[in-house]
Amino acid sequence: MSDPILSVRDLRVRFGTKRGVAEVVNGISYDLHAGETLSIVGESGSGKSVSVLALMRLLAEPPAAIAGSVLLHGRDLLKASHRDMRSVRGKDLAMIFQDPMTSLNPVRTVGYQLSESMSLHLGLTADSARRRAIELLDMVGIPSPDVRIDEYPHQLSGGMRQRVMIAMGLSCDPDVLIADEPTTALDVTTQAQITDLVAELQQRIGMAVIWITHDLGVVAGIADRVIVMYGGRFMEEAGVNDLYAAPNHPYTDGLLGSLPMPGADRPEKLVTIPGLPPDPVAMPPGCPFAPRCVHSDASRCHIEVPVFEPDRARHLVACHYPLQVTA
Amino acid sequence: MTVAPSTPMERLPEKPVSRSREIWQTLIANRLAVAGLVVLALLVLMAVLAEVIAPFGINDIDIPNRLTGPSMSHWFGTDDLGRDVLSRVIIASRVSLQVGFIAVGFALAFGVPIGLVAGYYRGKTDSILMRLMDILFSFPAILLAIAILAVLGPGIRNAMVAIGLVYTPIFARITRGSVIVVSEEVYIRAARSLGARDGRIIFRHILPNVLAPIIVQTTLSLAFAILSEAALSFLGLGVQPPNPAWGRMLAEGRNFFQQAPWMGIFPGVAILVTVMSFNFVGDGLRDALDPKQKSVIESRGQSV
Amino acid sequence: MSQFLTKRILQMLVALLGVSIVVFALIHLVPGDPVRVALGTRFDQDLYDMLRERSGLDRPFIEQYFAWLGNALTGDLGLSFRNSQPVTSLVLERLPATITLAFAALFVAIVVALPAGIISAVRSGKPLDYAVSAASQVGISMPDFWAGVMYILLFALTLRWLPSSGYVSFLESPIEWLRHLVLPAITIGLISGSVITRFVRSAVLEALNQDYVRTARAKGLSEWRIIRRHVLPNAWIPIVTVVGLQLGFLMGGLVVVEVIFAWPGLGRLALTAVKDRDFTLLQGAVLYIAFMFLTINLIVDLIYVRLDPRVRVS
Amino acid sequence: MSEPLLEVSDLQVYFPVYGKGLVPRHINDVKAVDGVTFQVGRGETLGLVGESGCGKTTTGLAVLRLIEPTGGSVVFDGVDLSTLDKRDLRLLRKRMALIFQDPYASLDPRMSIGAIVGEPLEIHRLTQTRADRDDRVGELLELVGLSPDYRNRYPHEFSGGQRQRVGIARALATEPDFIVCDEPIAALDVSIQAGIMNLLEDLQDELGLTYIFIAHDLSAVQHFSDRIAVMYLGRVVEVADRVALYETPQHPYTAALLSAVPVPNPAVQRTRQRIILEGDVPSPLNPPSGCSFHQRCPKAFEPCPHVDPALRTTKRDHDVACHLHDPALSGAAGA
Repeated sequence: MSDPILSVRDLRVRFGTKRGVAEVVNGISYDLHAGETLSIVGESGSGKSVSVLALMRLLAEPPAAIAGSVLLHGRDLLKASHRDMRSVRGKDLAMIFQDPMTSLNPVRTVGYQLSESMSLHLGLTADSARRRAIELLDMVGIPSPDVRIDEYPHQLSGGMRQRVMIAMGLSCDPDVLIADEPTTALDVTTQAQITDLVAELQQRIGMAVIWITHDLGVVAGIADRVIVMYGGRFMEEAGVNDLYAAPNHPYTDGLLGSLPMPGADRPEKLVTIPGLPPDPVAMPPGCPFAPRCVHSDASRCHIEVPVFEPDRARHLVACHYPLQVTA
Repeated sequence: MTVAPSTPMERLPEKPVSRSREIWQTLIANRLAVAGLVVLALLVLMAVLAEVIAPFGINDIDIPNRLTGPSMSHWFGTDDLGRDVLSRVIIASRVSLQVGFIAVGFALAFGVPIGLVAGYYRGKTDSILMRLMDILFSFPAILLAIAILAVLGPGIRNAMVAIGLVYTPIFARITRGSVIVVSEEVYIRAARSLGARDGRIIFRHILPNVLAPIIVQTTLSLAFAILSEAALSFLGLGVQPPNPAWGRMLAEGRNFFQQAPWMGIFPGVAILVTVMSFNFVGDGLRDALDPKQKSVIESRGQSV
Repeated sequence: MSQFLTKRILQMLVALLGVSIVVFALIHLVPGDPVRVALGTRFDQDLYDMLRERSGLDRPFIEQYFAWLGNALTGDLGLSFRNSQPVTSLVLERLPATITLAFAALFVAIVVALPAGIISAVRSGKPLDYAVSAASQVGISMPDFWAGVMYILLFALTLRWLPSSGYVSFLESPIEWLRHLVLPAITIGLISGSVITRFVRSAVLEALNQDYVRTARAKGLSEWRIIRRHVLPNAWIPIVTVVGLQLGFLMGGLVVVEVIFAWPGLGRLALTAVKDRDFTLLQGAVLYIAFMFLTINLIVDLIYVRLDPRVRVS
Repeated sequence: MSEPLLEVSDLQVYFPVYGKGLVPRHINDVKAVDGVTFQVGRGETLGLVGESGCGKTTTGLAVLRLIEPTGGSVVFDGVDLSTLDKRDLRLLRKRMALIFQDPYASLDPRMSIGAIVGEPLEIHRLTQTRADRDDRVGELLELVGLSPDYRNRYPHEFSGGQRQRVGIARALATEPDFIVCDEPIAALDVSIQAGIMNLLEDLQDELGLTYIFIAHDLSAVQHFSDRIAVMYLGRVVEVADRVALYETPQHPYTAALLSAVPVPNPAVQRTRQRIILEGDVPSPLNPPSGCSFHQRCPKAFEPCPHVDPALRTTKRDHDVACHLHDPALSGAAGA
C-alpha cells in the first residue's frame, strides 16, 4: 500500500475547565490513504469532533492543549507555524461542518465566501474566481448557479447551504476533506442527496474523506473503513463490512443492537447499554467503557487500558475480552 | 403500579451542586464584584451610622477656618462656610442611597407588572402598554426628569418620583422581553399541557425564570439612579440647601474651584466609587445568574 | 425597503405625537396657574392677560392641545412667558450649537470606542483587554458634570491649554470654535464612548464565536482578514443599534455639560426655562430635543437595514 | 385497529401571515396542517412520520388543543374537544399527556424533580396531603427507572436520558389514557434512545396506554408503532400497518423516504435500489397546485399538477393520497 497522506499518532486533547482538566481525546492514532473514506463514529462527548478540530488546529489554545503528532505528507502539522498552518487549511485539508446555516457568514454572498479561499490559495483573480465558483456550484448540483452566486445564505435551503459548504471545501482541490457531521442537521431525503453527492465527487476528484458521524446507518453507506470512538479513545477499527458483520468490541456490538432496523420483523426488545458515558474530568482508570460493559472484570478492565493489538491484521479492537465473532 | 421490568436504574453523580451555592461561588470568584459588595456594605453602614461617624455637624459653620485644605482635623478640608467636607460627604451618602433605592423601587413596582402583563398576554394590551413606554423612552432620560421636576417643583421627594418614572420603561421592557422568551420555552407548554391555569404559569414558572435579568437590572439601575440624582442636585433641582448632597456640593464647590478644589473632588469621588461598586456587583451578578444575558449597561443609555 | 421606510417614518410620527401630548400635558400638571407661577414677582396684569390668552389656557384641555399642535406644526410654539419672544426663534437660535456639540461628542465616542472595543475583544483575556475594560468601567461610572468640572480645573485653569467655557461660531474663527468645542465634546464623548466600547467588545466577541468564523479559519484566512471581512461586518449590526441607544444618553448629557461650559445650546436653554418657570420655552426646547433624538434613531434604523442582508433582501 | 380512542378528521392549523405594510394586513396563511384525518385505536401506537416542516408536531399539539386548530374536529373518547370550554378542557387534560422532544428545555430549571413530577397531581388535586404526593412522586420515579431519592435534585444534574424519564414520569402522573410522544428520542444519543423506547413500550403494555409517536426517524417509528401515517407538507399522504408500509409502500414519497433511511448494514445499504429525490420541500406558504409532491415525484403524470389527490382506502387498513392508486385514473398512469 502507498504511504498514507495523513498519519495521526497518539493525538491527545485536554481542556482546562472550572471543574478540572477534561481529557477529551486520549491518544488516538490512525492513517488515511489517498482516495479512501474513513468514518469515525461515536456518540456525543466521545471526542470525535474535537479530534479533527485538533488536527486542523482550529481549537483555541488555551483552553485546549494538544499533544502527539499529525503528519500530512510526512510534515508534522502540530509543529507548523501559524502561517504554514494557514496555507495548509483550505488547500490541503478542507473541512465542512454540521450546521450549514451558522457555518456560512450571513452578511456575505455565496460567491464572496466561495471565491475567498481560491484567491488566497490559488491566486485567482476576482473574475476567474467567480467563474470557477459558478462551476463549483454547478458541480455540487445547485440549479442556476449564476444566480445563486449572488445570493445570501438565508436565501438558500438547508440542503443547498450544505452543498455550498461542500463547494467551498473542494474549491482548492484538497487532498483531504474532513466532514464533521455534515448531514446531522438535515432531513433524511436531503441527507441521502448529500451523501451521494460526496461519494460521487470523491470518485471524480479522488480526495480522501474523513467523515465524522454518530449515525451508523450513514457510515454503512459511505465508509471504506470505520473507527468506533468512545471516551476519547478508539474502541475498534475495521473495514466497513467486517465491522458490521462481526463487531469485536462489546460497545460496537451494543450500539448496533440498540438500533431499530427497518423491516417487517422487529426484535422483542432493543439492546440497551446501561449507564452513562464517562465524565471527561474524571476518566475511569482502565477501559473507558468498563463501567458500562457487561463483560468487564475488576482485575483487568477497570485497571488496565486496553490498546489495539496490531497482530489482528485489519480488524483492530481495544478490549481485553473481545467478542469471538468472525465474519 | 409496579416497576417496569427492563428499565435500568441510572445513577447520578454523587455530589449535588445546589444552584444558589453555584451562583454564590461564581459571584465571589469575581474579585471586582466582591470589592463592589464590600464597598457597598461599608457605604450602607456609613449611611446608617452617619451621625455617629461624621466628625462634625453638617452645618457647623466656622468662617475663620473656611476653605482650608485637607488636614488632620478636616480630612477632606472645609468649604466656603468652614463646614467639614468629610462630614457632609458622609451625611450625603444617606440621601444618595435613599433616592436610589426608593426611585428604583418605584420603577420596579410599576415596570415589572407592566412587563409581565404585556409579555404574557401579548396582543392589544401589549401594544398599548409598550407604546406608552416608548413615549417615555422618546425623551433623553435626564431631560424628562428635569421637565417633571420643573412642573412638580424641585426637591428630594419629587426627584425620586421623576427618576422612578424615567426608569419604569426600562424595567417594563426588560421584563417583557424575558417573559416573551420564557413563554416560548417548552416547559411552559408542558405546564399548559398538564392543565395549569394562567396564574400558576405566570407565578410558578415565568416569574422565577425572569428574576435573574430583573435583579441584574435593579443593581445596575441603582448605580444610574444615584448618578441621576447627583446630576439633578448639581443642577439645583434635587436636594435643597442647606442639606448636603454629593451633586449639590459639587455645584457649590465650582465657584471656589481654584482656591479649594477639594470641595468638588471628594464628593465626585464618592459618586464615582458608589456607582462603580453597584456596576461591579451588577456585572458580577449577571455573570453568575444569567451568563447568556447581554450587557445591560444599556440602562446608562437611558439615564443621566 | 421603501415600505419599511414609510412604516418607520410613520412610527416616528406617532411617537412624536405621543411626545407632544406629554410635553403639552406637562404645563397642565403645574400646581396652580402656570402663567402666574411663571411671572412670579414681576406680575403685570396686561402681560398676564396677554400670555394667558396667547397660550389659550382658558380653553378646555383637548381644544387647547389641538390648537397648540396646529400652531406647533406651522412652527409657532407660542411666546416665552419670561420675555415674550417667540419660542421657536429662541430655540432655533440655540439649535446649531447643540447639534455641533452632539456630533462632536458622538465623533469622540466612536473614535475612542471602535478601536478600543475591537482590540479588547480580539485580545480578550489579555492585559490590554483588562486595561480597556477598567478604563471603560471608570468612564461608565463617571458623573459627567464632575468630569467636566475636572477637565476645566486641569486643562483650562491649571494648564491653561483650552478655554474653560463659551462658544465661538465657526464662521467667526474656526480655530477658536474648535478650542471651545474640545472640552465639552470630550466630557460627553469619553463617557459615551466607554459605554459603546463595552458593546463593541461584546458584539465583536459574539461574532468571533460564531461558526462562520471557524469556517473562515478552516479556509486558511489570516486572523486579521477574518476580523475585517467576516467578524466586523456582522458586529456592525448590534453596534449601530447601541450607538442609536446611546444618543439618548448623549443628548441627556448635553443638558448638564452645556450648563458647565456655558454652551449656548438647547440643553442650557431648557434649564434656564426651568429656573425661570418659563413653561412655554421649556415645552419648545424639550420638543425639539425629543425630535432630534427620534430623527437620529430613525437614521440609525435605516443604517441597520442597509447593513443586514437578512432584512434587506428577503 | 381496535375501537378508536381518538378520531381526527380534516384537521387544519393555519398560521396567518401578515404583510409588512403600515397596517398589517392578513395576506396569506402558512398551512402547517391542511386537512389531516386519522384514527388511533385504544391501546394502539400510531406513528406520525415526516421531514421537518411537514406539520407532524403541529398536528400532535393541535390534537391536544395546545394549539387551536383552524378547522376540523378531534374527538377523544366520544368527546369533541372543540366544544369544550377552558375549564372542561383543563379537566380533560388529566387523561391526555405530552412527552417532549427536548429533555433539556421541557423541564423548568427552577423546579426540583419532585416538584416537576408532582405538579400535575397538584393541579388536578389528585393527592390530598403532602405525604401522599411525595409517595406518589416516588412511585412514579421508580416506574420510569429513577431512584425516588432524586426528588430533591434539579434538572441540570441529570443526563438527557434521565431527564426524558422525568418527563415521562410527569406525563404519567395523572394516569392518562393517551400520550402524544413528540420526537421523544430525537435529542438523545443512540445508546440512550433504545432505553427510552423500551421504557415507553413497557409502560404501554402495563398501563394500556395509547400513543401517537411523532418522529422523523422512520426506523424508530417503524420499530415502535402499530400503524404509521406519513406526512408531507401538512397532509397525510399514506396510512398503513407498519409491515404493509414497509413492504408495499404505495405513495412515491413514502417509497423515497424509506429508501433514504440509511440501513446500518453495509451489505444492504450499498446494494439496494434507492430513490434520490430532486430538490427541496416546497414552502408551506406557497404550496404547489394539485398534489403538493408532484414537482419532486418520479412518477408524476397528467392529473398530478392539477388535481389534489384525496386520501382513499386502497386495501384493508391502507390509505393513500395518490392518483397512481386511484382506480378511476390508474389506466391513465400508463405505467
